[in-house]
Amino acid sequence: MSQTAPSPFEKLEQKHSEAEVIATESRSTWQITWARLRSNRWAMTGLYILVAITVLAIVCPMFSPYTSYTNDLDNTFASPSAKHWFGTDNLGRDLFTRVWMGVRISLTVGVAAALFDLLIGIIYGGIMGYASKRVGGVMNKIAEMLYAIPHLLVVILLSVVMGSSLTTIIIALSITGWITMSWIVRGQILQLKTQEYVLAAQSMGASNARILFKHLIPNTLGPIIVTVTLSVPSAIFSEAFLSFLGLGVQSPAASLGSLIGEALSSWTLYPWLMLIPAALLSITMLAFNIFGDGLQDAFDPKMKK
Amino acid sequence: MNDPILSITDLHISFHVRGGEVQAVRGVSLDVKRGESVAIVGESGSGKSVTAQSILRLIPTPPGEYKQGSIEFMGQDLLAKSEKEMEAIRGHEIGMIFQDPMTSLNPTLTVGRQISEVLVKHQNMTKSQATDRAAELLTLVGIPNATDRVRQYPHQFSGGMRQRVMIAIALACNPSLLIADEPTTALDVTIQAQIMQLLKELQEKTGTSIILITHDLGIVAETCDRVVVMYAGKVVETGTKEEIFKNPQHPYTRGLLRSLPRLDHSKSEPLIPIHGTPPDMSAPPKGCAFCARCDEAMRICVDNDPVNYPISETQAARCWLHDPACKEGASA
Amino acid sequence: MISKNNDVLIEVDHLKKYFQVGGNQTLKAVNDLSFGIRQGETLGMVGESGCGKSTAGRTILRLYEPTAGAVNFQGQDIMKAKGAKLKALRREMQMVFQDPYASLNPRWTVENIIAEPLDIHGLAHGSKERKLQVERLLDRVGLRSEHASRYPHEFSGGQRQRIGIARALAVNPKFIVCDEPISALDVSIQAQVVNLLQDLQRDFGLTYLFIAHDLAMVKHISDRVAVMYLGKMVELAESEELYANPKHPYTKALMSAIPVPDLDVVSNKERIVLSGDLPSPVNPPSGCPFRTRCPFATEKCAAEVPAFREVEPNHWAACHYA
Amino acid sequence: GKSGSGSGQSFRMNLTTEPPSLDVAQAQDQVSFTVLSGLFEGLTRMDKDGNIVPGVAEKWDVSADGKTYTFHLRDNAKWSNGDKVTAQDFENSWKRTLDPNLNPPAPYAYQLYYIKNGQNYNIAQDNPDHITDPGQLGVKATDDKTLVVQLENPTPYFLNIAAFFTAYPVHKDSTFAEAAGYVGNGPFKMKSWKHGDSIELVPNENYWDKDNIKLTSVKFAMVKDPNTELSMYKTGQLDWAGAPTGSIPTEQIAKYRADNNKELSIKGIASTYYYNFNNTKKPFDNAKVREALSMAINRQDLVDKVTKAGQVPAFGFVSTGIHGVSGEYRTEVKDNYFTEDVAKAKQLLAEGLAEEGMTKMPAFSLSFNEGTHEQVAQAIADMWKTNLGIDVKLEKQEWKVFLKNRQSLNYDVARAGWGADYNDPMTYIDMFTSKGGNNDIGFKNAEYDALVKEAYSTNDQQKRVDAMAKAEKILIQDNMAIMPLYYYSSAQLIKPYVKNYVVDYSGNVDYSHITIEK
Amino acid sequence: MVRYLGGKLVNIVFSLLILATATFFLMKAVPGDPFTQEKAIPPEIKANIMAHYGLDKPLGEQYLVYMKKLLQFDLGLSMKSQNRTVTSIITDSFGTSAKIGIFAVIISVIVGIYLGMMAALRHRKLVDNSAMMLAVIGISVPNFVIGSMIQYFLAVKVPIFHVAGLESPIDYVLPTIALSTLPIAFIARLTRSTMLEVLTSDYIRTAKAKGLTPRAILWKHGLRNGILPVVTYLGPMTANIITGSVVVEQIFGLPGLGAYFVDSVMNRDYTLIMGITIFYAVILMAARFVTDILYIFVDPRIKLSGGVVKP
Ligand SMILES: Nc1ncnc2c1ncn2[C@@H]1O[C@H](COP(=O)(O)OP(=O)(O)OP(=O)(O)O)[C@@H](O)[C@H]1O
Ligand SMILES: Nc1ncnc2c1ncn2[C@@H]1O[C@H](COP(=O)(O)OP(=O)(O)OP(=O)(O)O)[C@@H](O)[C@H]1O
Ligand SMILES: [Mg+2]
Ligand SMILES: [Mg+2]
Repeated sequence: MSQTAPSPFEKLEQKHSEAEVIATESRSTWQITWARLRSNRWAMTGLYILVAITVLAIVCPMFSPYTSYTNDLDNTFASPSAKHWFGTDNLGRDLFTRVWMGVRISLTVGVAAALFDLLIGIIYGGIMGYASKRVGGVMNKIAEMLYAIPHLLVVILLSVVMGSSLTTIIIALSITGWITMSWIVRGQILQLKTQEYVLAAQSMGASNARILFKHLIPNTLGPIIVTVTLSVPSAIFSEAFLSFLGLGVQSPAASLGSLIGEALSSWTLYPWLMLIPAALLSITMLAFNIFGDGLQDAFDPKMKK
Repeated sequence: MNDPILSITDLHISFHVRGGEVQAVRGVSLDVKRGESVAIVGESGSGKSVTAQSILRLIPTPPGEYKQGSIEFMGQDLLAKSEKEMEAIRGHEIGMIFQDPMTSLNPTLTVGRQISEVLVKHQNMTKSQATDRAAELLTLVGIPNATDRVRQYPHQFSGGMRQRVMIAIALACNPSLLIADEPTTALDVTIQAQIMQLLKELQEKTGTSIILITHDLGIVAETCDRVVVMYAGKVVETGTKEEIFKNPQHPYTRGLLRSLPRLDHSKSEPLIPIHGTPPDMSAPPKGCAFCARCDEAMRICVDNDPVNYPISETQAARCWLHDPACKEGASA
Repeated sequence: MISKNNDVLIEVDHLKKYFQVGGNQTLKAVNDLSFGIRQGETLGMVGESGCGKSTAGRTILRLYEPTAGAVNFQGQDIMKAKGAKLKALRREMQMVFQDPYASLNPRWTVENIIAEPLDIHGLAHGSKERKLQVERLLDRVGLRSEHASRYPHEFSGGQRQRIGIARALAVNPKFIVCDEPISALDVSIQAQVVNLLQDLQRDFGLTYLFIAHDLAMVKHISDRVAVMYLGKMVELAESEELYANPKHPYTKALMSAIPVPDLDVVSNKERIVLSGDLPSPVNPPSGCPFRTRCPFATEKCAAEVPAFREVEPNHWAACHYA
Repeated sequence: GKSGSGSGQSFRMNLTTEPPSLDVAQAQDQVSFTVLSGLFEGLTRMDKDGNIVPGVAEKWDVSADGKTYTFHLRDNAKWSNGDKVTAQDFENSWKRTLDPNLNPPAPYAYQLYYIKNGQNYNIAQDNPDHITDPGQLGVKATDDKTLVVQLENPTPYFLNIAAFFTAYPVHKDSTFAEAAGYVGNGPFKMKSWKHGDSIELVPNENYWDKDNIKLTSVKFAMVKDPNTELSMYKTGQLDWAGAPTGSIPTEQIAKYRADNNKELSIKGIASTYYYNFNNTKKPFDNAKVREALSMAINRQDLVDKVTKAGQVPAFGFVSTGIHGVSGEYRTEVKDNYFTEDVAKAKQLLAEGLAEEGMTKMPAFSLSFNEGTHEQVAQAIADMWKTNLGIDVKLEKQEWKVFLKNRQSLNYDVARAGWGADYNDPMTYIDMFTSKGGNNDIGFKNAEYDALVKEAYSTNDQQKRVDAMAKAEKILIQDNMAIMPLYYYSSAQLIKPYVKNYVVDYSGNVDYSHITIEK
Repeated sequence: MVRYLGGKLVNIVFSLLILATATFFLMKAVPGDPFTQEKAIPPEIKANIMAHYGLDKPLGEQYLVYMKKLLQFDLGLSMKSQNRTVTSIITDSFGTSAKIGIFAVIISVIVGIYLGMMAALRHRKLVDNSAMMLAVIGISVPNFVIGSMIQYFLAVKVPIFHVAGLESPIDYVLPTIALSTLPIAFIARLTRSTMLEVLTSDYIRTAKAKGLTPRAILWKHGLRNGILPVVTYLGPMTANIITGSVVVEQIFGLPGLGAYFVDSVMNRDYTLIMGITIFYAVILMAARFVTDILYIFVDPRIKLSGGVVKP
């Protein structure tokens, strides 16, 4: 031990302020969620697939030499080839173009229906959850009854009133979809409204609207986003089901569901007609599902492990 | 009080989480002798529960990992045992009570069933024998009408009673060691007193060794023989109760005792808090973990982790202040 | 009924709060409370879990609508205030919560959290002033101004509790209800918060209703202490007096049950261990609520509700035999 | 393993759906008819060449004015419960069907309006000529074995009508909703009726001609999905798939045709597929526009490449398979009312639009219901687009919505089809009279109405056919009031061991004399 | 208990009345009527028929007449299958749907829970990943595709099963598979995620500290707690499955309620639409009711009076 060096046992000048520096960089809960999501290989695969599918759906029909509706009656049921990558259908239309248009339509239906659900669901569910027990209960009863009304009747009624179009289908799907969403929002709000930060806001004299829209709803966004992600595929599915019943989108436009539905009767002869859209539909579903699962994990750190 | 029934040596346990590795326990050594009750106290997050649970190998792996060290229980290394062998020890030779009696009992099974299954498992009892015995155990822990109570579910019990049920489960097979991880933290003062009294009585009856983890130095003062003080995954001081309360040797122990309000102090005397917050265990400091909060910190504390310095036969502290060189320097 | 001192800041008069629970049962969480809190004092409130302490605190601040009773705050009945008047009153009274995790909105930055009362009451003009005020408050509770842009989850429990206190201070209240502000904190951290609260009281002349489990801490911080049992107040006295000379058998039992971290005290402590648990507030016992666990209970206790009376000057108790 | 596959003389076909009603008064569709035809026999029958042969009636006399028919019932005609079939049973059945207070009223009652006073008895509301006494109806059982029928007009095809299911007798004690208690007089009787699932018929041991019935069982499945039906046929769960009551997916038929598979049978039937123009709406009120649209279609391509089941391009309205004077109407009166000609179509369109004061075809829509119609519509839209450069909005509508719109003239162009009710051109021609109940194109033409009236009033077949041919010419050649596309064909897959079946002019199958020759 | 049941019943009846009302007017708002058909019935006859069914009366009156009959439990005659009562159509077709449906429910519950449990136990291991992959695929492929495929491969290509019909027990196999893929997948995922949560709970740690084997912990302590969300899902799921799936019934040619409902709507068979809607609602509510009761067996904390006793 050298004499000149300061003694290792020299007392340190401790500056005690409670205000320690926080070493880590500041990250909002959103950033943390994103980081968690990014570290989830499965979820990211799902996300990449979704992005890829969306991009392809936008780009492919734009650059395809064919339109999705021009008939070529002399060239029906062509097998996949260099000219027609996915072959042609019963009217000689290029399946590649039609399939990607189908993806576009299915995605539009799914996303639009889910967003529509979201909008009504948040407002109705938010009020249902935050209102008094009695008002909330009545609203809930109303929702329950609406839920029990046969979907098919509503769809037919709508398609009559509005003509069978994409909008009709979207609205038809949302008309019952929002109920589920509002229940989820309600559940969240019921849980959150007993949180102390809500009480804190009350004690400061915050208005109900402020509490609902600034405190509660932003904190329900996690589960809501997850639900939306998972309700997109279910809307796509419902549309496919309507197509199966002949109530789907208007030809010559076709969704993945209606493409499959049309091809069902001849898929043993021309398997690509069904298998390609079915595969794309399934991949899309799969991607939404695993991405949604990943999101759920990311939002709910309790489940991460 | 002779040879240790349990002896933990240089235990290291880490958790692998997304952000990296949390070094929850970083070299814990402690002994528990037969019939002795040892208290583990320390800051929240200092690794008390992890140490306790590691004895029964209850740490889920992954994310947990037993990095090094040994846990010897009655001469056998528990860390070397297979899961099957551990099952024979859990609940049989070592019983455990957890902090929250509200969540530690299965809400869907009757209380009797939850007690009797441990008897069926370890004592080769039939179901009906075990149920009878469960009722006896309930009576033993002070629950009246035990024969009716065994058929009830945990939610029909109050918090204090549930903790009694937990004690009954832990003691059902007359274990040689009872680990109680904050058994009364979730309870009210009056109920806490009941439970602590019960534990004390039962220990006197059965001679079980006890490891009691607690935040409450009051409880330590009333019930334990020896105290282990943990900070940031390490044992910073051990000693008999008297030594720790009367003659604490680690600045953390001293700070802890000082920060407590006392009934015999008047309002005008301000409390003396320990400033700052404990270190982040995923990046523990290189030197003494308490250094940043320590009023007596020295240059050496920043980069060098102190070793354990024996103070007496029974007391030791992990602090540079007890380094002979330091004492020399101070006197010089 | 409490001495009509001029310096009484807040006066609680026959306050009741009942909850409607499963089916048509009534849970009498707060059952007829009357007491006053003097300007600048700290009134401690202790009692077993579920005895109605938080409910009392919240009802006084009218976070719950009371079932009956009045609360006078500087001559105004809080329970009758409406609209702008109520909002104005809210500026005078604030609350600090038990759970430092749940009481801060996890999606907001500290700045927004602390500035929320400023926003609600329109106290900060412009974002610059708002930021300045937040920094001042942060500084006051011992945090750094850089922390304003951070999120609650980045702080330790004690720090979070200080953020909660800063938020409560933002509107310059006169009265703060502290609902177990330290229960969730580590022993070594508790003192930080308690000292801060005491400093603030001294600097701003605050009045506290301090709810806690920890009797030693309550004694340390309070001028007077109220003991609650099953929705009712059973004893109220100067804290020294209460600890030295408890009148109600429940208070006595409570005192004796506190584990004391002092070996000298431990050895010569005589303990009253109560049997049984707190009865359900849905079906409280007849007469004296404590009689089912009271070692001294008589027939009278079952028949008559003991009045909360001044058994000695400034020492109130609700026991027939006090 | 497989069970229940055809053993012995068992014949299995698909009905697609549950028969809506097996009450002769209520039935009005092909599925019900197919089942009923096994369970009942009318006064007359149709043989495999479409000729009228005796049924329950052994013989009959027709008065000179063609308005009185006297049927003589055979002795040995019996109900399935052993009772004798009497002339009263026919009288009762017809009166029952025409009874306006029947529960519920018979929707197909108008099939008996040929009978004197039939309509006036059946229609009570707003009918000054309403009669309430069924005794005034032109049907009378003079004794057990003689039925005298008086008609409103001379109706040369009345013997056809007498074979039709609305004219079947009913047994007074019969129930109609379940197999138990169901009494018929046909070659078979009902063994079981599992609603929505299957119906099984077994020979009626009381049938007068039972010796010529070889089948021991007829089993009807009720499978809706064409793919499933085809799979069932392929795996031997059905002996007959496709028309008249089943269906086979278009592409699969095409495939069988391409493979020249002998099990596939394709036969033209008396049904026409056409498009309605809304004759009341601009610019479809202009004949040139209508002609242009019609001429721009390549019908051969449509049937070859889109519908693919042996349909025949149609240039007229009356379909093939309908009797004319002595032979088939369509061979006697050619359907050369127009030709396909894109250049001419373009010219006509321009002229027509100019007459309408338009410079280009306004936006319009083509409505249809779901099914293969969608493909036809897409093909036609594409042809219009390519050949005339006009865009049409396709509008698929739910079936009843579609019908409602079509019947209330709420469309521009709409898909339509018509199958013969009886074997005479009149079943088509009287549709588009100004007051015709099924005139859903808004076509009103006095000359046309007069010609129909003329055909109604005479018993001279030559005169009738001439009048109807003239009317058809007005409808198609002069006005193109509708746009004929093709004459339907019926496509069915029949196992090679199924012999002696009859598919009649309208596509109905007579399975009563089938033999299984494995 | 009686009070609870009484209250529940009043609630159900009230809900049904509202539902019936809504459906009635909705149904009438859809264009077309039961007697709209390609070959139009002459208007006079049609008027006669409409009058016979009371369809010529003002809507309000029709509604009152219908409700009056409904309150006497008279669902009337089908307007399409004229000779059959709505009740008999529903009982017949529900019989078929329920037969397959119950199988499918049982299979879904057993297989779904088993898969989910195994996945949770072997979290992040091969079993987990493959089970979850299967489940996601089950959710991602439409059932009409699955139905058509298994029909083609298992009944046409390799004729092991019948294409359609329900004659022998073996005929139940294909429809059951088609019906249960989605619920299996759903239940498996649900079970897995709740089990993962349950497995980290304190009482599981207690069980482990008692020395129980992982198997005993999983099945005795885990399952009952992990199953609550599944039970919640089970109510509506069962109601849905046993009332028939249009798709599966159509593909496998089964005369089930699902197909009838679609047909009834397409046919505007008013009485049948109402009948099936109400029947479906009753089944749904009954399923919910049974779920409520099941809760009590699964979780003793739940009382009939509703709500969980606060632990
Ligand atoms: N399963 C786990 N996964 C990740 N980290 C864990 C896990 N269990 C414990 N830890 C970490 O290990 C460290 C020690 O935890 P432990 O529970 O032993 O603390 P403790 O001393 O018991 O604290 P307390 O007094 O709050 O109970 C903590 O930093 C904690 O975050
Ligand atoms: N919103 C509510 N609805 C119904 N009951 C309630 C509600 N809030 C509190 N209670 C009940 O009122 C009683 C008093 O509760 P309170 O929270 O005031 O007790 P406390 O003394 O603060 O307890 P702790 O010490 O556990 O915080 C308890 O029985 C509680 O269950
Ligand atoms: Mg712990
Ligand atoms: Mg509280």
